[in-house]
Parts: sequence; C-alpha cells; structure tokens
Amino acid sequence: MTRGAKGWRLAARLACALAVATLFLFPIYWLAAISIKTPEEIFAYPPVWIPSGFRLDGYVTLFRDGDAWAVWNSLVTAGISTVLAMVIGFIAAYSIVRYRTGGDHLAIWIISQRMIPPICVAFPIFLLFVSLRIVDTYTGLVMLYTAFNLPYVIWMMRGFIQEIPLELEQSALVDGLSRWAVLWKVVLPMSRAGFFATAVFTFIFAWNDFLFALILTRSDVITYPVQVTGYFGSQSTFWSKIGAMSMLGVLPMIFVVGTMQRFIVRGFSMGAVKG
Amino acid sequence: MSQSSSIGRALDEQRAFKYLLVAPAVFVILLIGLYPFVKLILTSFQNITMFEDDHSFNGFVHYARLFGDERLWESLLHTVAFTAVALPIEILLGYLLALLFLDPMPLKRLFVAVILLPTVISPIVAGSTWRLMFDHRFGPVNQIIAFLAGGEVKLLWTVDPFLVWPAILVAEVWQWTPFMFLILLAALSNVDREQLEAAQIDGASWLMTFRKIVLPAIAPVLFVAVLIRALDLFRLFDVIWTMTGGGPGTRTETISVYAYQMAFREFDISYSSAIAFLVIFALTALVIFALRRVEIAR
Amino acid sequence: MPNLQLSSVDKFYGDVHAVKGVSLEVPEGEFIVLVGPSGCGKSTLLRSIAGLEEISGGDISLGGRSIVGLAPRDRNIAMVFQSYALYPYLSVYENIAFGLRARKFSESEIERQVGWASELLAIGDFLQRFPRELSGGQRQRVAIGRAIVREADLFLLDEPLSNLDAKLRDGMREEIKRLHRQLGKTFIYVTHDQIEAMTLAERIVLLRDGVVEQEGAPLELFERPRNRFVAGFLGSPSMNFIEVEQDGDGPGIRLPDGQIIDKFEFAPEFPDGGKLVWGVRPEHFSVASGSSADMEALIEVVQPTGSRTFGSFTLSGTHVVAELDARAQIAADQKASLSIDVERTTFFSAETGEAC
Amino acid sequence: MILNRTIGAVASAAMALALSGQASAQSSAERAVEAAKQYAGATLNVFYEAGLQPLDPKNFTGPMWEELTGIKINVIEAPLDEMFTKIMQAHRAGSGAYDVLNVVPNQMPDLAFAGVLEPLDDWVEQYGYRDELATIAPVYRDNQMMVEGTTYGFPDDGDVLVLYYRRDLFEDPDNMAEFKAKHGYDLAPPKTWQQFNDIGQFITDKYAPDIYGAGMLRQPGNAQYLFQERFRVEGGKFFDGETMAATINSEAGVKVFTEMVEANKFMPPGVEQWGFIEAFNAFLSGDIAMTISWPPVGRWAAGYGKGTEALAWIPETKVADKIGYALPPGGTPELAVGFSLAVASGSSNKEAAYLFIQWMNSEEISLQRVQLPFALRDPFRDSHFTSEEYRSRWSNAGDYLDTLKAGAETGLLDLSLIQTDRYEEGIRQAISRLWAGDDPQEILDDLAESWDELTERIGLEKQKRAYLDWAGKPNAYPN
Repeated sequence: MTRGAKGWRLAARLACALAVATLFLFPIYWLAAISIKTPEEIFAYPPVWIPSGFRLDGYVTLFRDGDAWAVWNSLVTAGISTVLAMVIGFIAAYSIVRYRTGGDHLAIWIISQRMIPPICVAFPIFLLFVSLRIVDTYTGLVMLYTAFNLPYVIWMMRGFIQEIPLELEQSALVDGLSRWAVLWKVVLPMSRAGFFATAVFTFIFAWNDFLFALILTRSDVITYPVQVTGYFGSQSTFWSKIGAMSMLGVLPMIFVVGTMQRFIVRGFSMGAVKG
Repeated sequence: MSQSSSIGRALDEQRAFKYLLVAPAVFVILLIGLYPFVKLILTSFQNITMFEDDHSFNGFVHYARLFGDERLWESLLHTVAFTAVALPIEILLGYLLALLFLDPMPLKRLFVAVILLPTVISPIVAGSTWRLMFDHRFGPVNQIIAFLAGGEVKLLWTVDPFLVWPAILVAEVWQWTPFMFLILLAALSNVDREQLEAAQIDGASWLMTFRKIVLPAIAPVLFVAVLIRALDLFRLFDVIWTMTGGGPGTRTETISVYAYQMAFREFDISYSSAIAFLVIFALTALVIFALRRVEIAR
Repeated sequence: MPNLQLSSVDKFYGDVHAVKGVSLEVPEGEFIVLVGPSGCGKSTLLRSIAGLEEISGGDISLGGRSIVGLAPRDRNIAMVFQSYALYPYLSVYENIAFGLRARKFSESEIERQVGWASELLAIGDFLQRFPRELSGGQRQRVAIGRAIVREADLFLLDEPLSNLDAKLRDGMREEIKRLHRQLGKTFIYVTHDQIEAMTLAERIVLLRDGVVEQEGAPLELFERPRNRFVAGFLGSPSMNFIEVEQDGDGPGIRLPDGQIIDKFEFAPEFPDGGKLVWGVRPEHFSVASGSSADMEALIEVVQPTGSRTFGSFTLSGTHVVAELDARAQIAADQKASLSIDVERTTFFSAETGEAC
Repeated sequence: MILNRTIGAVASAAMALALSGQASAQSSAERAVEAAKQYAGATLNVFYEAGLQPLDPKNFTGPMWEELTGIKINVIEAPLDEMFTKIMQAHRAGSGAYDVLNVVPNQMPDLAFAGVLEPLDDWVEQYGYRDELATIAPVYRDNQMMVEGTTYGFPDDGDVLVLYYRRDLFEDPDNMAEFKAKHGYDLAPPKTWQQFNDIGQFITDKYAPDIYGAGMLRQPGNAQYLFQERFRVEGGKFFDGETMAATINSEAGVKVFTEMVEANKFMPPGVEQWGFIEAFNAFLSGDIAMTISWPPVGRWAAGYGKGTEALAWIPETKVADKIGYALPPGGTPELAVGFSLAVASGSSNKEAAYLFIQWMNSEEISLQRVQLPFALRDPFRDSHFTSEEYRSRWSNAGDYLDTLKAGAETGLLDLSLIQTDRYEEGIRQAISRLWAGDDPQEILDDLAESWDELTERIGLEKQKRAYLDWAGKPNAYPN
C-alpha cells in the first residue's frame, strides 16, 4: 500500500469515527441544551439547536427547592452499597475460588440470582421491607443494591482471583500472615485493577436503578431517576427540570468515563471474557 | 494433645474460615433473593387482590388464568420479538464500530469515551432524552428527517403504532451498542494476528477468514455478551416506562411493564405473582438450555 | 532443638493416597533433598511441613513439638517457591521485608535484616525496583532473600531452580549450597532433577508413589542403590540394565549376545535357572587397552561432548550407553573392545528389582 | 412578586381571623384551628401530586397552619400516575406513611372499598362543617364526596374541561361576515359539535398554517375524558343498567370516534399526540383558535401569575387579552380528574389530619388557595366564583369564573366503578387504535368485549351495584 492510500484510509476512518461519536453524543448534548434553554426556546418550533445563553435557572431551582437532595440520596445509596457489595462479594468470591466452597453449585446459584428480572420479585421485596420497617430509608436501598450487585461482584471477582498465582498466597502464609490478612494484603492488591473496575460498575448499576427506587422510596430517600420521572406532571411537564436533573445524574457518569475509562472498558470486556 | 484431634481442629478452622467468608453474601442473597422467591410462590397460590387478603390455598386458579390472558402473551411476544430485533442490530453495529477502532488512530481514547457514554447513563435519563428527541414538534429528529427528505414531516414517534417500536429501538440501540462495541473490540484485539496474516498469505477470502478465524476466536466472548444483553432486554422496563409507558394502548408493553401494572397499579398481587413465577421459570429453563448448548459445543 | 520429625505421615486427596506413611528425621542444620519423579508426593510432603496442606494422618514435629494443626505462620519456617511468588505490587525491598512486617519487626530491624540479606545475595543495587523489572536470576535471589531474612528454623525450597536456564542454574546451585553453609540452618529442598539432588544434598530422600524408596548420602544412593528404580533415577545418562544369565556353574555371566564375563570375585547368586538384571553405569565402561578387554561391542552412535565421549551399542536388543574417555579411539560401525569396572556394578532381581 | 404579596396578604388575613375568632362566633376554619392546637408539635404527612400542586401546602398553607396550630406539615409528592400506587402501597405496608391524602374522585370507590380511606362524617358533625360542605358547587358536592352514602373526601378542585377561544378572531368583522355567509349562522362559541367543526374548518381554511381552527387534547390519557363527555352528549350509555353489558360500541360511540378523527384534519399536524402542555403551549403562542382544557389554561393564557417563579417555565403568552371562555359544545363539560382531600385510615393522627383538611377546604382558606396563581387548584365553591377579588384578577376573569360556575352545574362525572382504571385503560387503548387508523366500529366492539370480560372477572353483581350507584348520581349523564 502506498503512503498516500494509507493516509486516505486513516482520514476516512477518522471521518467515520467523528460521525459516529457525534451521533452518540448528540442526544446528551440535546439534554444538556434543554437544561439551559429558556422556556421559549424549549417550546420553539422549529426547535432551537443552540441555546442563546447559559441559563442555569433549572439547576438553581433544583438546589433551591431541595430537589437536588435526590442526587445526594443516589450518591449515598450507590456509594455505600458499592462498598458493601465489594467487600462482601470479594471475600465470598475468594472463598469460592480458593476453597471451592459450595462447589459449582454455590457459584451457579449466586449468578442465577442476577438472571431474575427485578420486577418479578419487586412486590415480595416490598413486603419484606415493610416488615423490616426499611421502606424509604437509606438502609433499605443500600441493602437492596448490595444484594442485587453481589452476584455480579462475585462473578467478576471470581475471575480476577482465579488469575492470582496460588503460590503468592502460600508464600504470604508462610511469611507470617493469617488467612484473613492474606486476603487484604495479597489477594486484594493482586486483583485491585479488577476490583476497581467491578466497583465502578457496581456503582453505576446502583446509581442508575429506577424500578426499585420507585417502589421502595416515598420521599426521604428518593433517588434522582425517580425524581426525574416526577417532573412529568399531569398538567405541567417541567422540561427544564427534567433536563437539569438528568444532567445532574449524567455529569458524574461523564466524570467517571473521563477519569476511569480504562476500568470501564476492562469491566465490560472482562464481564464477558470471564463468563 | 493427640495428633488426630489437632488435624481435625485445623480442618475445622479452615472450614469455618471458608464458610465465614461466604456467609455474609449468602445471607444477603437469601434474604433479598430466596425469601421473596418463596413468598412469591406462596402468594401465587393465595388470593390477594386490592380488596381481598385471602391467604388460604387457592389452587392453580391464577396459573390457569395465565393461559387466557392475551395481554400477557402479547407482552411476552413484544419482549421476545424486540430482543430478537434489537440484539442482532446491536451486535452488527457493535462489530462494525469495533472494526473501525481496531487499528490505532489519533484521539482513539476520546472517541471511545464518547461512544461509551450512553451505556453508563441511567436508562431513565436515556428514555427521557429520546422522548424529547422524538417529540414530533419540539424534538430534533423530525427536523433532521425533514431536512434530509426535503419537506416537512409529521412523524408521531411515540404515538403511531408503527413508529413507536422503532423509536424505542433507536433509544435501546443507542444506549447498548457501545456495550457490544467494547466487548467485540476487546475480543477482536485478541484475535491472533499471525493467523490472520497466514490466512492472507494463503489467499483466503474475507468471508472465509471471518468464519474460520475471527468468529471462532470471538465466539465465546460474543456468547456471554449476547446472554447478558438478552437477559437485560428481557427485563426491559425503564426506557419504555419513560418513552411510552407501554402505550399506545398496550402496544409497547413488555413483560416487565405488564407485571408492574398488575402488581402496582391493579394490585392483583396473587396473579402478578403467578406471572412472575412463569417468567422466572421460563428464563431459567432458557438459560440452562443455552448454557448446555454451549458446553456441548465446547 | 529444632530437628524435624515426620512419623508415618499420610495424605489423601479424596481417594488418592498421595503420601503413604512417610517417616523421616531431619537433624538441625542438615541439607536434605526430596527427589523423585513428578507425582511422587515430594511437593505434598514439603507443603505439609509448611502447613499449606493438612496431613491426613501421622505427625510432624519440630523440635519435639507437634506442629500439626498450626497455621503456617506459627511454624517459623521460610519457603522459596518455584515461581518465586514475589508480590508484583511491592518493591524488592518491600518484598524482602514482607515477612518481617507481618511479624511486626521494628523498622530499624527490618532495614538491618534486608540490608544483610541483600548484601549476602548481591541484590543491593535494585532494592527499589519492582519484580517485573528484574531478570529471572535476580528474582530468584530476591525470593531467597525474602526467605532468609526471617531467621526461620527451617528452610523449604520447592524446585527453586526449575524456572532458570541451564547456565544460571549451575551458578545458583553453588550459591544455595554456600548459603546453607553460611546460615547453618536446616534446608529441605524439593526437586525432580537428580543432578540437583546429587550436588546439593547432604542426604537424599528418594520418593516414588508416596513411598520413600531409599534415603542416604548422595554417593551411597548412587553407588549402592537399593533397587532398580533408585539406580535408574540417579545418574545421567542413566544406568544400563542388561539381562544376564549364569554361565554354566562358573562365576561368569552370559550377556544377551552370548559374550561371557567372568572376572567377578564374588559371583552373584542366580535364582534357579533364572536371570538377573545387571546394572552397569555408563562410566563403568572404558576402552580396553591391550588384552584387558572384557567384551566387544559394535559401536552404533558416537556422541563426543568434549570432556567425555558417549558410545552406544546394542546387545541383542538391549540398548547400552558407555561413557568413555574423550580421546578414546572409537567410531561408528566399528568394533570396540571395552573393559568394565565390575566391582562397582550392581545386580538386581529380575522379578522384584531389588538389589542383590 | 405577586406570589409573595398574595401570601403575605392572605396570611395576615388568616391571622386576623384566628385572633378575632375567639371573640365572635367561630367559622369552621377557626374551629379546626382551635381543635388542632391540642396536637401542636405533631407532624402531618400530606400526600400531593408532584409538580406545582404541592407548592400550596409547602409554601402557603403549610407554614400558615404551623403558625396557627404548631402542627408541622410535611409534603410528600408523587406523579399523578403513581399516586394510586403509592397510596395503596402505603396502605398495604400499614406504615401510616401518609396522614392526609389527595384522592382522584373516581378512584375513591376503589380506595374506600380497599379500606384506605377514613370515613369523615363523625368529624364533620363534631366540628360543624356540614354547612360549609353544602356550599361547595353542586356537581362536586353531590358526586365527589361520598361512596355509598359515606363521606370519604372533601371535593377540593374544580377540574372541568371548558372551551377557550380567541375572541379577536371570533369578533373580527370580516370573519363574522364571511362565516355567516358560508354557514348561515353567527360566528360564536360553538354550541354543538357540528358548529365546532364548521368554525374549526373555517379558521383553518383561512389562517393555516399560522393559525388552526382548534387544537385538542388527543393523547389517549387526556383524550379519553373528551371522549367520555362527547359520548354521553351524543346520548351514549356506558353500560346496560339491567345486564351490565357494555354499550360503549353503540351508535353514539361510533359517531364520536368517527367525528374525532374527522376533526383532526383541521387541527395542526401531529395533534394526535397533544397533551395538556402541547395544547396549552399552542394556544398561548396563538397557533390555535380553540381548545378544550383544564382551567389553568384560562388563567395562565390570560397572563395571571406571570412573573411567579414557579411559573417561569411557561412561555410568554401572546394572547393575554384575546381569550374568550365558554362551555364546550353540548354544554356539559367533563369534570376530568380533580382532587378530593381525604384522611388515610392508616394515619396515626387522624383527627389532626381531618382538622387540617377541614381548614384547607373551608370557605376562607380555600378561596385564597384557588387564587394562588401556581397551585393548580381550580374554583369549586359558589363563593369562589363570585369572589370580587378573583373577578378583578384580569380583564375578563369574571367571564372565566362564570364559565367555570356553569360547568360546575352541568358538568359530567368521570366514569367511576370498581377498578375504573382498567376500564379507562380500555378507552385509552381504543383511542390509540383510532389514531392508528383502525375502524371505529371494530375498535369499540373489541372494547366492549374487553369491558364485559373485566366485569365478569370483578363480579357482575358487584360491579353493577357500583355502576348503578354512580349512574344514579345527578351528573353521571346529561339531563
């Protein structure tokens, strides 16, 4: 192939890449644009493509009215449940890998939990939460997200832990660590890249959940996706609030992708490769 | 201390340790996974509705009702058909994208990051966004089509029964193609370059190279990705909830949307439990079947 | 006094009986090598001593105190693994210090110990590097360094040299031996390589199928193997096994091709009308000078190595290798007259393989 | 700014009332306040539709009530579609999560039968509220208060779908002359659907695409109310009162369906998916000459509440002084949705909850509440319609209130049965199919069939009783 042809090929690929990226980005741009448009611009026909100014009223309203607490609630529930699920899932995965606890049955039973569509168990879970008196509490949501992310965490961490050479752990045991300490001082650092990737995803799952938040919250711990749907009123649809609240939910994800792309890519591909 | 007892103690300690490690996970999953499942089965044999709270054994009444429930079967059909359409599109587009980004290119990381974005945002936000996008009047989609078609168009994306599924499909494909893309990109990067070069030297056609080298190499990964996505698609709820709410009528009602309606709108709790059990049963059977097939193939 | 004692140690993996009642006593300071083909139970034994495997029966005691049921960390042992088992996320310094930290040594103590070990092993220059930046030999030294800083009672080495290339291995062998002398601690070394066993061991324990076939000083095993297996395992090229018959009623023996050798002072006792297996090491042959020839052989292949020359021939279907002087005048397809140092050869029962 | 001034004025007025109440004969609002003082320090959880509605208890009545009685008001919101679910969920949970409920009147039977609502009659007597209940406009009072003779909620929102039209177009001499010449009668707010079609077509022909004759609520969720109304205007009955067989597929139904599709032709493209916002926005922007919608359209389009922060999302109105108000064709507007205030049976503080709703619903307080520009509560008492204050809010506010008052006399109730939502869902589906182009007769036959199945499953006799109870109400069908 000549140098020129190669150059053209690259140019064509770049052009394609640019087009595709634009296509994927546009809806998010549109959402962002709506969040800063004036009411007239939102309901203009034909639509306004570029907002005339950077109008933050939508966001200001959210913070002033306290709606933005929903983002905080999401952060708390997703954050704590991620930590819990990672710790519990990590040690369980270790036990399953190293001691073959429960043989294949336990691992398969755990992963099969992830298969069940949430809606199927939503009502019984609601009743359970009622009897535990944890409807509309952080405890409730945290527990639920922890439980629903556990199978994923165990499945992923199982794969990462399997890769760790056994001799490394044995060496640490001989060197004077207890089994428990080996877990934290050897296994965890050895699988930290996978651990982190899994944690990022666990967080994303909890952050984005809608159905359970819809069913299991009322007012105190409403999460941001539920808050967003609340703006579709019967006689008023608050497009600018929808835009702003959605963006509050999306911005952290943009941050996550921007700073942790490596882990996300890894998490995605590992999930499938390990399977 | 006798030797055999110290051996026994050591084994006990190890056993205790390994069970201690899985105990929290098993406890949480039992509580949130198994308990509701048992409760679900029990409820499906009782008669609990909005007005009644009858916990006595009620036989298979609700299961019998499943067979005559057209809305149920339609929603199941919607779910399966949508999965069957969306999944191949996501795979194909994901594959093409993976090919595009397989070789090094300037700004590759940035491009991949941008394309990745839809997958990590909430389906609720994705649904709301596309509802805005597809608004026949205030949304940009019709404008773009009008521009391309060179005349005003009036496509009622979230109302017209013929357009509403395509609209949902676009949203779904937009959000989940990146997932396939990333997985296929990883899988393709692992295809043995030397094999490909050997095939090139041997003069193999593109199709043959794909079938004999590329496909076998990415097949295991692809299978798991498809399984994950198929299960996700099967529980499709959020995007439809925000875009159409299952409408017009029940035309975009998936099994999850229908189950929600039955449980949380009609409070036909026993019947919705029967539906849930049916779904879990069918899915389990399906997944076991799929896994068996793959094991045999391997 | 920390001498190690194994009494009838058994280990089952499910139905597999991996170690069958092995008893062994290791006095303090000895360098003992467990050797045997793969699957013989040597590694299992080593790991049982380390506490990484729980034994199924018997007892292991150290200094008279049973250590069965103790966690590895409570046994005060150090171990070097085949893959070195270095922590990739820690620097060389931290790798060596790992065990000390686990045992809560003070920072100054750690520094002193690591300094001592790194000097001993000549790895002081790359203490701040990470394992992935080191060569195989360097990693090996780090692994050893990690073991020795701990001042353990017992050093366990599990095939530590098998991942090195041949040249490095020779060098490391020597170093390990020197190290043992400097430390004066008990070393238990597992290998499948008979050369390592021969060169390193003060005592070799040769295992097969979970049973000790023979134990003793290397040369004792080499010269007086208890059975055909031991004889064949040690030495390279291995011992030739030739089926022989009694030559009439005389003290001579008849080789398969009919040649008779009769220079024995003590003729072996043949079972009635039966055969024996004659074990002749390649180096027991030499090219006969003048009339001292014991036998003739038609040389088929000649392999000079520079220091020695191997000549192989066949005696009615039995393949025999002779290790001859490098300057021996032999050539392929030519007859050679060979003499045999018969006093060093061994006879084995054809039925049981036991030495007679 | 208007908002702040309003709140200030009302609050001080209420305080004055509360103070003076000790001397003179007490009003029912004052009685409620007096009695509620014993619960000072308690907190009431008040359940509201998310959006603008809860701004009332949050910013207005809540703070005022706390000041008067020491009882805190905690507002919990949910979107309209989720309200029923949330109320039922809380009831199932037995958690007493809500004390005060906003209930959509046609869901009241379901909620009452499910045991969610507390009967109010004893308290009504105890706290002397019977008289003031009587002054609620008749349709609401007679239809949205009781289930099988027991009071479960206080009608609190005069939701009625009336006609808004562009006076400037209707009173334009050229238009008047042309129209008269063409159709032989005067251009005026339509009294029949035929007239509506004539006018709509006329304006579309003349002004489109700048202005269309009409733009209606066509999203199935909204359009079903207009269908229910028109169906009954045309003489349709939902069921046969004897057999409980669905008669939705009668001639009247087919006629209405056919004409609805026909009428879309002179409306703006895409009208099929118009909901409240789209129609409202189009009317505000001057794109349509007529629309039928909920009362806030009439206020907001006139510019009432402009500058209120809560209404900042509304685009600038271009038709402020050009709006006319009239009853829709047929003269019997749909009393779509609406809200009644109720007390949750699971509440741990029922009496305080009751006192709060009596106070909110009382003459004095409710008059101020329906004038809150943002809160979406529409006039529902005689005194609201005649309030001089309200009538002076904008140039023809009087016409607006008169129209609503007229609607509150002749308006038609939403169909209300056991599990009404399932029946309504049928209508919504039918309308979707209608826009999809299916044959009206076929659609309605299917609808009737599905209704019959539904009735069968719920229990024919049980449902018949509920239907007859509803159909026996004065405003179930036009007189």
